[in-house]
Amino acid sequence: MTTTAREIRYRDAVNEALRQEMQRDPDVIILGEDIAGGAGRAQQGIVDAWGGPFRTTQRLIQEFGPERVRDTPISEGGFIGAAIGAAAAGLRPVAELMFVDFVGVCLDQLLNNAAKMRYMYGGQITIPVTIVTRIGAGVGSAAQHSESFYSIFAHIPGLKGVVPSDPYTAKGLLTAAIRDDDPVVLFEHKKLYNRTGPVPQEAYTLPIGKARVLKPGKDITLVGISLMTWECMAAAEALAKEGVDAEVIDLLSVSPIDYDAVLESVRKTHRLVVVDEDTPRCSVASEIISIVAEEALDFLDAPPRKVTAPHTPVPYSRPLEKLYVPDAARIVAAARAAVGR
Amino acid sequence: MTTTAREIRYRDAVNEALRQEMQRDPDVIILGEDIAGGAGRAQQGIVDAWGGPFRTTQRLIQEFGPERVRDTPISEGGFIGAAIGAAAAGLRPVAELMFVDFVGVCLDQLLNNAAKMRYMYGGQITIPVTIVTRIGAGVGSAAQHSESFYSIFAHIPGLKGVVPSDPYTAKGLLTAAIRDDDPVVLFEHKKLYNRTGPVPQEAYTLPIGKARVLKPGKDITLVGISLMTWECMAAAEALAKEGVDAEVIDLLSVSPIDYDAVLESVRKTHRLVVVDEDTPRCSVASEIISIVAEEALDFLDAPPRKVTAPHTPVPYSRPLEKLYVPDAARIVAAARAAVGR
Amino acid sequence: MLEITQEKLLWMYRTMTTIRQFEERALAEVSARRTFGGSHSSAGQEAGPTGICAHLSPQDYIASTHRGHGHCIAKGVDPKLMMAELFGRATGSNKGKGGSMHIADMSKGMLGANGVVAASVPLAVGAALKAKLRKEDAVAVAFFGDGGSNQGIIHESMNLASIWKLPVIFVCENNQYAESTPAEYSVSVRNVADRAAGYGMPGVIADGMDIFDVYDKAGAAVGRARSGQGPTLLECKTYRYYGHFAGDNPRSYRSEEEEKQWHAKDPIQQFRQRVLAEKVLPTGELDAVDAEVAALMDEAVRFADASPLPGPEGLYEDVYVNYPLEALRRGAGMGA
Amino acid sequence: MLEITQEKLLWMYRTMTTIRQFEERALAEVSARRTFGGSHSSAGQEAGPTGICAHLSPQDYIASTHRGHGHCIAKGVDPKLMMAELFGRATGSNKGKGGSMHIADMSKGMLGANGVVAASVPLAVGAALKAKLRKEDAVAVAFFGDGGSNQGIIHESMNLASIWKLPVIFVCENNQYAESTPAEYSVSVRNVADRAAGYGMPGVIADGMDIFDVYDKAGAAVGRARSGQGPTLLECKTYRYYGHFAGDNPRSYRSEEEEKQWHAKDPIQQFRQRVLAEKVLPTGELDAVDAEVAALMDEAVRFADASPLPGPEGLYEDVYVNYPLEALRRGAGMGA
Ligand SMILES: Cc1ncc(C[n+]2csc(CCOP(=O)(O)OP(=O)(O)O)c2C)c(N)n1
Ligand SMILES: Cc1ncc(C[n+]2csc(CCOP(=O)(O)OP(=O)(O)O)c2C)c(N)n1
Ligand SMILES: [Mg+2]
Ligand SMILES: [Mg+2]
Repeated sequence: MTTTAREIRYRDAVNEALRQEMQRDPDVIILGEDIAGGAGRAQQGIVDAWGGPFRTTQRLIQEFGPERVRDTPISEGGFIGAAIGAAAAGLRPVAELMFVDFVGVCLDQLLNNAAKMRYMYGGQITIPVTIVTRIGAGVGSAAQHSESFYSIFAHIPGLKGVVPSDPYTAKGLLTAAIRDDDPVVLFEHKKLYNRTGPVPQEAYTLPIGKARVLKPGKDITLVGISLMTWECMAAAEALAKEGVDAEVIDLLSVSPIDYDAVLESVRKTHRLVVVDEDTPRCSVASEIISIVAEEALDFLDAPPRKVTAPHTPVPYSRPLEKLYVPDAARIVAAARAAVGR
Repeated sequence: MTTTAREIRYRDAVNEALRQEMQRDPDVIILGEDIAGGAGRAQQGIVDAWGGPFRTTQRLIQEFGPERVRDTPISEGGFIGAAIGAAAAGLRPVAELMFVDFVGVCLDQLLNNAAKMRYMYGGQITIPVTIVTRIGAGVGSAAQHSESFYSIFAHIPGLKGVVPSDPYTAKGLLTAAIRDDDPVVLFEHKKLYNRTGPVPQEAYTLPIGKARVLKPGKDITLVGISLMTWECMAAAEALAKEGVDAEVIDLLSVSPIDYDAVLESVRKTHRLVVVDEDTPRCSVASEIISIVAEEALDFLDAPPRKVTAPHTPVPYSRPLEKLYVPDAARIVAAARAAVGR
Repeated sequence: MLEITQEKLLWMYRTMTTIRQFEERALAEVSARRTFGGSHSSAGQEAGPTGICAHLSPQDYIASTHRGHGHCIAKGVDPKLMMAELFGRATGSNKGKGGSMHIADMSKGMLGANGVVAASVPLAVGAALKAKLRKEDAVAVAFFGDGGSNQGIIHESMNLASIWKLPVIFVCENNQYAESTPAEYSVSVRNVADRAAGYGMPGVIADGMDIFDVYDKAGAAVGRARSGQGPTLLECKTYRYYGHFAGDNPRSYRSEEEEKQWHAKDPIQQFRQRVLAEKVLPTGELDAVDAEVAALMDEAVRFADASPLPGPEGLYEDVYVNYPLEALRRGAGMGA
Repeated sequence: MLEITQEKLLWMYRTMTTIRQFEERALAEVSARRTFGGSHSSAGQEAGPTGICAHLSPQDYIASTHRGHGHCIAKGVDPKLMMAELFGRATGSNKGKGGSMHIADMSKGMLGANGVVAASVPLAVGAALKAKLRKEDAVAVAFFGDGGSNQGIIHESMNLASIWKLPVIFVCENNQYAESTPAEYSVSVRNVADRAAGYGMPGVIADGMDIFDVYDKAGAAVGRARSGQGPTLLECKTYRYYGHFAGDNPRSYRSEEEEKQWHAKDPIQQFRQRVLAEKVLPTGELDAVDAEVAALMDEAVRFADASPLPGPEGLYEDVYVNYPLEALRRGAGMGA
């Protein structure tokens, strides 16, 4: 990191990436519900009433105006489709899907237009659109506001997906997403917004499709996605006390997945636990384990394991929700089983 | 099978299941675009103009009338949502999504209503809706009419999914789906409609969540899904000539997946190839391999392998489309690698 | 003069008061952190659900929104079970599995609150379809907001209900805002009701702060539906008194003056003034209802507080009617 | 008297004739199995796309449907490249990767045909948004059918274009059917154009068999859009002469008599009669165009036939701008 790094919050890192990219490139615009708020009331002195439901877009409308920071009606199919069309025509839009749970009202635009247009049209087009959305349970929002449904995006050829886990990766990956000529979906985790960390002042990008090793270790590989990375770190700490030296990989991208980083680690540690807050079937966790089984079977000294949500919707009541979300204890248990304790 | 079995086509088996269930239960209704066709023109003598885009619903309107066999506008979110609401209120509707590629216009109703209502409501409701849809490439329909996107349904807790591979399983699984009190999605493969096979005259069900062993073998397990089952059979035949005795499993359900059937086979053969026409990331193939790696690692004498579509949209031009769809040659190659030839 | 029975008038007053008190209590409990998630208050909007549900019986259906407490109460859901649900208790209407945004009670024809904007609307269409096929007398009411009116599913649902002449009443509760976004910005036409013409159905505007206006217009719409004449779009112009959710400060996007203007039309106060002026109900009786409802709220909170939280097995229950339990846990590292 | 230049009139005639001949040739080639997938013919509907695109230049945008050949040709896409695309050739407009339902040509402002009903409509809204933000003069036309008018995305798109005053022309080509389903059954109102009022935009009906009527009304709509007055909904009443797709027999859902009535209004014949009656173009010139277009079609088929099929590497090209090639093949058992 550079000398200009300061400690800021994840939500501020998102905001800063948006602001800097809008400064840099007049073709960057943002569309979404209440991203400024109080739309159309500038004459009444109302500008930026909300700054986004999680305040990630605050102050942007003051700097860039309502043409580029555009509150939308509740019409995700329409405005995400429009963002895709604008991208096809040359803009570089960022569109916000408030929660990933709502993907079903706009999936067609992502699946059949954003993801396929370049291919179907024989390469004569790029779709440099960024979709920003939110994932994560644990805040009592129940079944329709708590999903971590990135597997579907990872499944779809033509889309990319990134899952930043701290302020530094949030800014770097969002900047990369905006500058990328392909459609990229960025998943912000609700429980990370107040997490702080050092972030360089100036704009920078992190490579989409690259994981990072957060903690080296030699006994077992723990792969974390988004918030789960920190559960892996907590588990690694607990395991250290038991004499187990875990390596923690922060996946950072769900498409492309950095299989090579995982494989390299597993070839060293010979054990693997993948931690994914999404439900287990056809998940990113399943995907990673399947590739490791295909490409590094002989290196595995113990069965690889998933630690994920169960195959159920997200329950409301707190004690059930706590059982639902993977935590360090479950990771430790899986790791112990893998190392044979 | 019974003495009343006749050779009929897959499309006729679907039709027969629908007809018999509608006869049996007045609460069974069907909704979809052009499922009868020429709607509202009975006075002009026009009834059942299409009988469904693939003729699977032919003659039903004559027997059950337009109230129960309901042509719909092109409003999949609306009429599938209505089918879910009708199911919540006590009917047992079958709704047709013409091609699975269109799931993005109605996914919200499936994901947030059908799949979650029972759970969110604490069990006070059942949603006995059946969604019938179509999958499969290979007919020159290009990127938006050729997907085999069942992984998304398998991913979603609260949904079930079945993938019949011949007339017998089509009738039995559709009948089971209609009688099931949970939402079930049935995937018909376009290239199977004219396949014939013996089908009992009377109604019967096949258990949802159970695979079948189509051909026993001892050297390697080939798991097929829908049409791919027959590519597996062709591959098994070719392999037999090379002295490799393959066991072929026809998965039949993608949710629940019959892991136990696969595991039992792998514990015997020690080798596994899963063949899935869907794209590879977070696929049913990945899911199966991940569970085998978790639960039967020690039985694997060779890396398990996926044979799937590549991570690309479906191309139009025939030679490319041919490369896209998994075929016996690719399965044989994967199997050879697994058995070390 | 009001042509409504005393009994119904009392029911109206009790219902509106129960909604108001429930909403205020729920907000207080959110602040006190006794509930888990947030809560969307419908205080100020009581006349709509009450005036509409006054025409319904338990075999009629309603489908509701994220702001569903008022709909639930008006349709007869027990506030005790609702409070226990907010508290995440096993005794809640949904066994604690749903929370504020998903309260449902099938025994009351309450098809559920819904956290996805406008997503419950086609469910009402489906319930109406069932009523029509079974030749039942039932109708279905679909509630949605001004913000929800811009979702595509509304268009599809209205078109379906119209061509099939289904007994649906589409109720747009236009409370002027979707979160912080004013309807005057997001809706391309003056009144949501103006869109009804595009579906060949009547579009009616009611003063959503005046239960008698709502009651009359809803009566006509329900009558149309019951007699096989098809759907109606009824827009209730109303206002939510509090923020979008418990933590929202609405003054960031609307003025004190505007709030005052709407408060001056308070549906409960208007009701009191009218029935007192027309001398159809005495003050004493109204005050007694207030006290009765307050006691009920205390009881609801006590009940909720005393109720057990769901046990861990609840996590896996009611995902499906039948599906192997093992499959819900398998390959998820759920532990023992 | 017609106030259109001879040059434009000739362009109109050539364009309509090219569409007609292209469609008939495409159907023939499908039957001859030289193309791969099916093909949706727009024969009979030529006046709509032609009369509208007569007002557009390459920097304007159009977004099209599964029945897109006419839109493509009217917007200037080269029929040779289109034919090669139908034949799945590497020289096709889309390198053979898209086929009939996905023909696109960004150099002509043709945002693509689209196989999902109504799915391209918001793309036009987005292109118009870009034009507005960049203060370009461009407009965007969104084509959809009577069937498509019932999709939710249409509602959302119209509302967005209206509140943002975007330069969009929504064109509903009402050819009376969606596959076998009559519009009179599926659309809850007499004219799709009647829905425009619900979005605060003009709703205009044009005789889609009369290019001059379309041309006038489209001119007004394009003028409105270019001058910043926002969107218009233009409904063209028209008819498709053939089945929904190549294999469909339309007589199963419509009568011979109905077909005859529409054929009597054939847009190309009407055009000929009018320009001949008004003596603005001589027969000879029109006949010359017919011959010229026929030759062009022969050439297109020859070109397509002689063109190479895409090589296997095409499978992996243009999925992304940048993504490791290895990742497209990995874990898919794609072989060497
Ligand atoms: C599809 C979808 N998009 C966005 C949201 C987030 N959200 C919840 S409530 C709301 C505003 C709804 O406004 P309105 O329909 O007017 O209802 P009100 O809150 O005013 O009762 C929004 C945007 C959501 N729940 N669902
Ligand atoms: C979302 C979706 N649903 C269904 C289909 C299948 N389909 C293709 S064309 C068509 C009819 C379209 O009718 P209309 O919009 O009137 O256009 P037309 O074919 O008459 O030109 C249907 C149902 C589809 N492609 N997309
Ligand atoms: Mg509102
Ligand atoms: Mg049509």
